[in-house]
Amino acid sequence: MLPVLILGALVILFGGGLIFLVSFLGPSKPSAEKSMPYECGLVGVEKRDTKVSVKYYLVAILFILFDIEVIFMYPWAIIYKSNLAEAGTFLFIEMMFFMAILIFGLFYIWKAGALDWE
Amino acid sequence: MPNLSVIANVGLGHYLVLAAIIFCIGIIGVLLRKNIIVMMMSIELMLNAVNLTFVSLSHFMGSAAGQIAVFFIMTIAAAEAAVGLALVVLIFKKYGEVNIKIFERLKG
Amino acid sequence: MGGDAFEVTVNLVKMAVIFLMMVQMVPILVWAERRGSAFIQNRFGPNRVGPLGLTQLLADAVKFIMKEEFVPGKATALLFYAAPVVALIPAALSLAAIPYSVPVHVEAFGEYGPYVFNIQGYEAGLGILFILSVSSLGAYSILMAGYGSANKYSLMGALRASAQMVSYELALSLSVIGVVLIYGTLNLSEIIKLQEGVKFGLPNWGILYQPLGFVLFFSCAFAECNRLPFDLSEAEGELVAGFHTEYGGFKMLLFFMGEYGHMMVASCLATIFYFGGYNIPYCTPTEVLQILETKFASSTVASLLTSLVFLISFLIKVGFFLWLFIWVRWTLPRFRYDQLMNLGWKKMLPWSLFNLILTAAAMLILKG
Amino acid sequence: MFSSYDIVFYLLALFALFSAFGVVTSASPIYSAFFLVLAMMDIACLFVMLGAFFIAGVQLIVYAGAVVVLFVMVLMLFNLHQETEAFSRGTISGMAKLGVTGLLCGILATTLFHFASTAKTIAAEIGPEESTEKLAKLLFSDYLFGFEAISILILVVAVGAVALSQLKGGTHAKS
Repeated sequence: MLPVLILGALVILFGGGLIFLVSFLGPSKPSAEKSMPYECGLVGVEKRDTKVSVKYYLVAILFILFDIEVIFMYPWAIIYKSNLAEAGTFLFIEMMFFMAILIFGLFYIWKAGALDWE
Repeated sequence: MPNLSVIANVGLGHYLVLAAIIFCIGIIGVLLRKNIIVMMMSIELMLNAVNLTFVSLSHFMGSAAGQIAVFFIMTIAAAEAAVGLALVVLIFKKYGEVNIKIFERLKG
Repeated sequence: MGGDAFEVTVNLVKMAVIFLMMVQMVPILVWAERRGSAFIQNRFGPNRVGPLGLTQLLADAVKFIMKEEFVPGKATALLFYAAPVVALIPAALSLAAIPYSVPVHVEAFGEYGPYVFNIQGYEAGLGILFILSVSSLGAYSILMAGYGSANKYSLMGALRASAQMVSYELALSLSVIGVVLIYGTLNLSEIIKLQEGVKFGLPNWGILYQPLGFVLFFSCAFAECNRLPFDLSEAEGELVAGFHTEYGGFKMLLFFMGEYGHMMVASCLATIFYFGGYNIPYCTPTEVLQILETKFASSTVASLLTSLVFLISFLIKVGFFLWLFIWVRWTLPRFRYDQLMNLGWKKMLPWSLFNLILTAAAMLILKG
Repeated sequence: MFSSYDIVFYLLALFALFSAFGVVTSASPIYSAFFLVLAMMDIACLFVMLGAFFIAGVQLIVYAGAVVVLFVMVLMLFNLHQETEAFSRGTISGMAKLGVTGLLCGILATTLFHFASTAKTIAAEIGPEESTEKLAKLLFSDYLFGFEAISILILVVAVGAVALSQLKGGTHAKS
């Protein structure tokens, strides 16, 4: 774990340090136009209430739920091969039951129209 | 020269105290903040502290059962966040705010 | 204590070398991408600066460095600057966990004992889980950039990109579980070792057991890297340039490094899971070592050369996949967003579940 | 006197407390979310120090990679620029809340510390592979019912989430 943290720190130092150093090299001519939000050269229309589809966060919610199910499959996959002889059928049926409910959930979401994007 | 032997040799107690402090920071968040989303984040923080307690006990007592409890807690925390945020989005769509006091208006 | 200091130094040097290699690969890949696209589209591409246009890389780097450094007026400066730096982390951490070749066994000389030198930044015990968990943090740099730039195109691009990454991550991890199921381990080096040898007259590689899994994994990898045909986050016609609309100069370069680093990780993983890692078909590392030991007196030299041979084999395979990334980019048109989401949720996810069930059932019937 | 393990633990603990405070005290909810990610990564590191490698990975994938992404995405959907009332008002009630929390913190810490000094501290050192296998075997034998129940819980949550997020209209739609 320690090497991972050290490498992470190294990368942050590299990126941050270089951004800091490079900022001295370039020119600096700030202007009012430049600091406006870029909208293809047009004067920006400031609209606070940008309408965003609810779908984005629904996708994130569904992702969380399925991600948990997927996470539960990792421990199963690790022990499946080594225990195939003694408990293979048991493990298989266990997981199939789990997956059947998962697939049923997917089917429900599908039919409810949560996966349809216009 | 104060006795440093308690501070050195990190053991179970150190992890438990750390978890307790994080848990209490989470409580402070829930009590003091007004934004529902930040309150939910504080709840996640509290659950994390509980997870830390479970894992440290499981490590120092040599039993994997604590880790399984953590597994289940994580699942339930994620489910709670999913449903909670769905509710928050509904409230926001209706009132345009995510302040906790809006919930007073929710009457059946 | 001396041994520890030596170990720490070696590890630091290894990690620094791997990270710098990743950074250095980026200009080369950009050059390959531009030349390759020109080749595919029957153009010349950059060919003026230096032989084959290779010094174009230097010119580009100078231009990136000399650009003005600025923050848009309404942006959140902290998030705006943090996003490109964070973009580097997942790729750098994952690349350091990948075993590139067989370890080098250094013989004892003088008072120093024998030493095993792994061609790997660090050994992350559960390699697959480590890489998946680190790369799941990749969404943050996108979200930070989208929120920090205070531009509605950036915001929309970031939402799109993260929703897309998240959707394809499911199918990706399900296809990886197929591999874990077959090899019964999460350790990358062990997976490579299990792919040595020959089966049915073919190299004993993962693709023999997981052909469908490979197709799913590789297509999802495109989506995870936000590459064409899945680069909806930066659909120029709709969103200017997606979440990096407001970025320029060196910060843009860091985003590029992160993106190409992601591509390298995906290619390395595809090689390890499905194409035998550093294995060369029809000869195992031990055989190569034995042959080389007869040629050279020192077993250290023989071990070093073996490692080098297998390193080259690994790099050739990875290079092929990187070329595939470039090739696909210039061959296929971009999807529409609804098509993308439909593909992810309604095709990839059910197919990867099917692949998993099929694998488990086949293993149960064949008992191994 | 201080082993490297101790030093790493204290660094991680300090950072955990710092980011936990950040979650609670940042005025902008988006910073709270990013501090929460830092806290979770930190706790994942602590899990690794405790030998729970698999749980650390799950912590990163589920919490940092999914739950907090959802939080950040919802905040971005709302696009709240500044918060009008970040903290609840009232000095007396605030002091009371802080006092109660501090008391609770003290009680918890002393109880746990006392308990910890009496508890046996056997730290079995096993590698990541073995510990994961041990966990998996336990999960798929003794805790099988919980495992299957989780799948039903998730099904219910999925149905609920789809039903709650009325699919028509955006986040700022006027109803």
